[in-house]
Amino acid sequence: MNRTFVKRSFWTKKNAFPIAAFLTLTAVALLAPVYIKILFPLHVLIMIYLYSALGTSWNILSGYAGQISLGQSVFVGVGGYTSSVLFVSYGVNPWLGMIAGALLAAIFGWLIGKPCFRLSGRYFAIATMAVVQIAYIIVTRWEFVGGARGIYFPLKNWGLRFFAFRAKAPYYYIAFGLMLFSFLMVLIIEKSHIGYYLKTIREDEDVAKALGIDVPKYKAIAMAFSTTLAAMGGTFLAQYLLFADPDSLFMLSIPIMLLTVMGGTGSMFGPLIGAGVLIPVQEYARAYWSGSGQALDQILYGLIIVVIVILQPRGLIGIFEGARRRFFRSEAAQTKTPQREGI
Amino acid sequence: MVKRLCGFFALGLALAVCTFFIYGVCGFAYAAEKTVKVGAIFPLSGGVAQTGVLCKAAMEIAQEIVNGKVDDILVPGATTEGFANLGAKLELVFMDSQNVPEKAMSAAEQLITQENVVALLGCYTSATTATASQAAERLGIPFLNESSTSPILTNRGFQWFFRCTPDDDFFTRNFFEFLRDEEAKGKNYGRSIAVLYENTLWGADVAKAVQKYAAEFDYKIIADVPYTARAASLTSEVQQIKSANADIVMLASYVSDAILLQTTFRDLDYSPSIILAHDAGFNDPNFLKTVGSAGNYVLSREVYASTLLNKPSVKKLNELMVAKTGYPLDGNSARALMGVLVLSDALLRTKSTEPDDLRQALLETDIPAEQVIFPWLGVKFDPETHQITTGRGIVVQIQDQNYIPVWPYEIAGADVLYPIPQWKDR
Amino acid sequence: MELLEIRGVSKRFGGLAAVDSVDMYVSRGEIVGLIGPNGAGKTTLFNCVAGHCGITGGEIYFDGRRIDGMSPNEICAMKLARTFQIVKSITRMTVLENIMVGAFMVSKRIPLAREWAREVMDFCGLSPLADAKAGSLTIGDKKRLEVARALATEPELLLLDEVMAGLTGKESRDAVELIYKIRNWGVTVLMVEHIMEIIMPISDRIVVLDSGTKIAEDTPEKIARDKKVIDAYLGSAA
Amino acid sequence: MEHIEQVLVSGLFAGMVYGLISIGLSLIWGIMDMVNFAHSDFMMLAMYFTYLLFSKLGLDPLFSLPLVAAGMFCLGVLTYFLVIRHVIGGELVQQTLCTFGLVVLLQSVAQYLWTGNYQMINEPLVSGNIRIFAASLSKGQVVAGVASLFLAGAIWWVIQKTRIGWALMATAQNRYSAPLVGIKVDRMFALAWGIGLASVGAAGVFLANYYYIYPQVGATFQLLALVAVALGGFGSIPGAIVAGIAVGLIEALSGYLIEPAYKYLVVFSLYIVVVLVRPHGFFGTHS
Repeated sequence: MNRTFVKRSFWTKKNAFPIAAFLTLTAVALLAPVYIKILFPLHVLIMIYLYSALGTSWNILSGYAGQISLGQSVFVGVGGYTSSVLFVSYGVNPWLGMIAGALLAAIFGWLIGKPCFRLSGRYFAIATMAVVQIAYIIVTRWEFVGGARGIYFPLKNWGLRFFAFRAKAPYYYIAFGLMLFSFLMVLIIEKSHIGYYLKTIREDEDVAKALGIDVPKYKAIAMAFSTTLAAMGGTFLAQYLLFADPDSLFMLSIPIMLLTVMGGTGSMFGPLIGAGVLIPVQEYARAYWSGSGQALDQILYGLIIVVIVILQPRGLIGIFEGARRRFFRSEAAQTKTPQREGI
Repeated sequence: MVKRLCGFFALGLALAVCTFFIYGVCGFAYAAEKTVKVGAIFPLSGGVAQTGVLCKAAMEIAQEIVNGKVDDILVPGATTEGFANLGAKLELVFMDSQNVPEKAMSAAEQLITQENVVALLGCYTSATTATASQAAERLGIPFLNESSTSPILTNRGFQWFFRCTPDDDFFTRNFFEFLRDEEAKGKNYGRSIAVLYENTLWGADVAKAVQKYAAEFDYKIIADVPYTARAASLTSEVQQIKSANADIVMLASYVSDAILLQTTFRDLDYSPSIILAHDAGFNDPNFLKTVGSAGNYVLSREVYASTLLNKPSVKKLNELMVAKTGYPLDGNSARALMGVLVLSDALLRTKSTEPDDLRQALLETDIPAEQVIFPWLGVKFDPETHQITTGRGIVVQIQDQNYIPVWPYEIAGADVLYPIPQWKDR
Repeated sequence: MELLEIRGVSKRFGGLAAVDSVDMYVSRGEIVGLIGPNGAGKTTLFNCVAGHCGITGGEIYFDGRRIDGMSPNEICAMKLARTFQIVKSITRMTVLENIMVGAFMVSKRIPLAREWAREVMDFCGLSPLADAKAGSLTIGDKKRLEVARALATEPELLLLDEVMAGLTGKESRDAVELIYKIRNWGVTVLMVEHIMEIIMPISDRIVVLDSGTKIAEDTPEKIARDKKVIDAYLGSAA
Repeated sequence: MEHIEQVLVSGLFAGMVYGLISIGLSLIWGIMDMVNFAHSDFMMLAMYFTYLLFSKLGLDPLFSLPLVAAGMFCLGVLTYFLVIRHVIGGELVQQTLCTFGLVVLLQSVAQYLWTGNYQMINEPLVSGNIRIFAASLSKGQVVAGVASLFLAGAIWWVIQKTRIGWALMATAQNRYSAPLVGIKVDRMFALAWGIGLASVGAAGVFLANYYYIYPQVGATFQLLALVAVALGGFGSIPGAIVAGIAVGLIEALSGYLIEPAYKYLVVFSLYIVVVLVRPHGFFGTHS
């Protein structure tokens, strides 16, 4: 069987519009810090980018590979703490600390994954919940990493070398970069056989095995991608707050999952859309309503989650998927279910 | 494939950017008459919400006093209406930290950049104070902390951070001074100590301070028991303290565990001869209201005690608080109220609301003792660490559901009831 | 040495012997039919061969190498593919993508895998449905997709588990034709089937199982007249 | 060595209450194959109802038990029809998201209605403590423990011995073929939620006797109940009780013998070890 194939060109007219949209919006996003002088909207955007990256890390493991984890925060914590301890106690450049944190988190991911992947569905979810609680208790009692007091970053050295800045703009660009990196990771997965294999594993492990997929290996690959990304997010959060304590790094599993599932699991931009809606709602509602101390903003937040999961089980991306079909009507026309001419 | 990819990215990003524009635009509030805005960040939801809400009420009372003309309360800012030197009134802007460090920081940033506050007050829990004060330090705005007692907050070398409450180190030393004075009066409470503390930031600091001063005053720590905050049951912890049977039991918990501890003592029929509790949970009005008579005989360190009511202004403030919230003033809300007054005193003396001028005014603070609602020697800040130097803790004992000061002796309302009777004959 | 040799294989679930020391072989290029009444252990034997469940006795050799104990994906890598009795298509993927998952055994690069999948798809006559979601197919097309997906892994031996069940007359005729094409392509077939008028003409040899034991193995003509087989199906006259 | 006795006895009784809390969770999980992460927050609501009945109407918790249980039953049915019905068909991810949404909603509504205050029923009928062997225990805890066993038995009897129980079990076995024998599956799910919340409501009433009440009290019991159910095997009521007691004992013992801060560490690590060895818990059926 000779295999010939034609490399489809990328720069065709059909792709012109989306590429233009992508470039303009990236430009707008990159110019935003120059024009927006008020810090709070910048903070909200930074949180959107950060939680998109963290959501993508959860999405790779739970959205694509179908292993629902409620303990993603362990890897965020490991990443954040590794870089913080290395930076504060040993003066290691946080960027190296971030890489070390990612490696350590990947190892942890492998250690936790190996036994736990034998568990299915609910049992895996609850096991991961127990794992993050165990990690939280250990870190709170471990003096070397500052225990319950957390780690205080000395506010003397600023600049890229120390990953600490007075102004918000550098954080903004790093967060944006982190989000793009997370999308790059998803692209690598979707553009390679790994994506297909993970989706098969999510649908039915028996079928995956029958088609020659080494299921534990590919689950471990998904875990590696997921933990690396989560750890980098943890390092960014620690450097952004210039403070690392168990509560701020080990209690993020549920928020990360919520906004990703709201956005739409198993799709590249689910986390971004989920974060784009949920984070502003949370931040602004808290800023303007919470003063009364009656948790009005929390009620709104809870209601939104329940309502959206009922109306849009596939996540908000379902709405855009619908819109995309209607919008690109021409494309939709071609793929109406064909009449099968006999063989 | 490419079309789907870029299309979605465009939509997702557009959605994110435009949602925050909409919120951002409608977020600007307009202040009608000219006011000096001061930000206040407190945990108004989550585990310690109730304490935050009471502090907020106390600070609103202080705001009314500063803005209005009140002559029967002898406190800074009472006799003037607002700030004559700045031609404006005080406006407190509250924000909820949800007791989450990251949210406290973003609240501080929003108050500074969007509400343009001239100074910040807050946060009650040490962890949230840490991140909020970092934001203030980065943006160069004075931050006056009124009740977080973790020592680390004032040795970070911050320029803009001030604290007008003694820290755990100071309070713990007070306890040991109290024990030494009691011993001098012939009452010997024994030399062995058991410490049971919540393993949060604050609890860990208290335990460290106890170890330091136990060595200095030569007491022996025979049990050091940290426990997980908000535990489902504390029986095994109390059992461990019971089996250590130390002469003195020291506790450090926020209010939910303080309540559970006291009821567990009663359930396990264990009453040590003396309990020294570290502030926070045991002074919270909720504690006595919930635990009732079981709370008797507990000794706690405090800055405020209702029997200071003989001071006229404290009596009046307490009435205002009861009228507003149904709760009397307690250590936390009183310090929040005092924080507003100290800041107002500085605002009255500052040349302008520029951060440097306000900081200079704060450094020069020297409020005389009689204008302070606590038994302190006044309010002065250490030029280096900006920690209050003239503060003094007092020790109170709960005697038939009432906080009675027992030390220092000059303001003591009664003698220490010792030893604590068994549960059956209470 | 035969392509597939099953020597004295048995499989017990607790006390029940689903498969009881069965001996059979499949040689290269053959179509072997495996028949027997319901509960005879046909699918269990299939699962044992494909590695989905361990065996409690005996050995299985494939192309001379012992495979009982290997995991399903290793067995698939050794060119032994299978389809499932209850159709298990990956619903959220399109037909082409389903086949591509199998095609990745040939090459991990997407363009190559896509082309090979397209070839197999044309071979199985599923091309018109290329971009339809697998979930939206008819039962006949889903079964055909299972076969195509298994074929995409370029197997030497293909295990077909009741591919004809539930098909209309026309669909089963198409399926029979497809099996001939597969055999002519050089793939050996071991299939389980219930419909006699389909399996008899198509198979070179027939093996009959009844409650876990092999009761006959011969050419279709002899099997049709074998008394033990008729008794097994219709129940003994006595 | 009466310290150990004290720890064991209080651990045992605490475990019984954990058992009662996890029965409802195990029921919903078993019958509807769905994990209700908001389970312990419904218990918080029941505790507030008990407190309100006590403080407003002076109704002692023991008497308000039937009232609160009935109220929670209706709430369960209502929650099913309003919210859960739409999510039951969805994947585990949708169900998890929905129940966590309920967690946020319940806690914030409680905070809105009754503020963040710590409430407690002081001087209920069942107060003071009694001595069992060498251990002294609050009466409230003893009553809670004993009643939990009794209620567990009652629910088990309903499930095993009554027609409705069989219908519930049938739906649990296979919700698609259950209608073929005339079972209205929707009604069964509503019933499962009703019984589930009624049982956790009962646990709330007993707990309110001796435990303080505030909006976040549910969080402390959430993972303990989940671990108990997963240990006991989903859908099995005896499993939930036995696992609940095991969790209570492990918590008390490890708190006393090792270090209190590590007691939950021991509970969760043991859970993971057990679940890896027996993926479906003590009594779980292999699905």
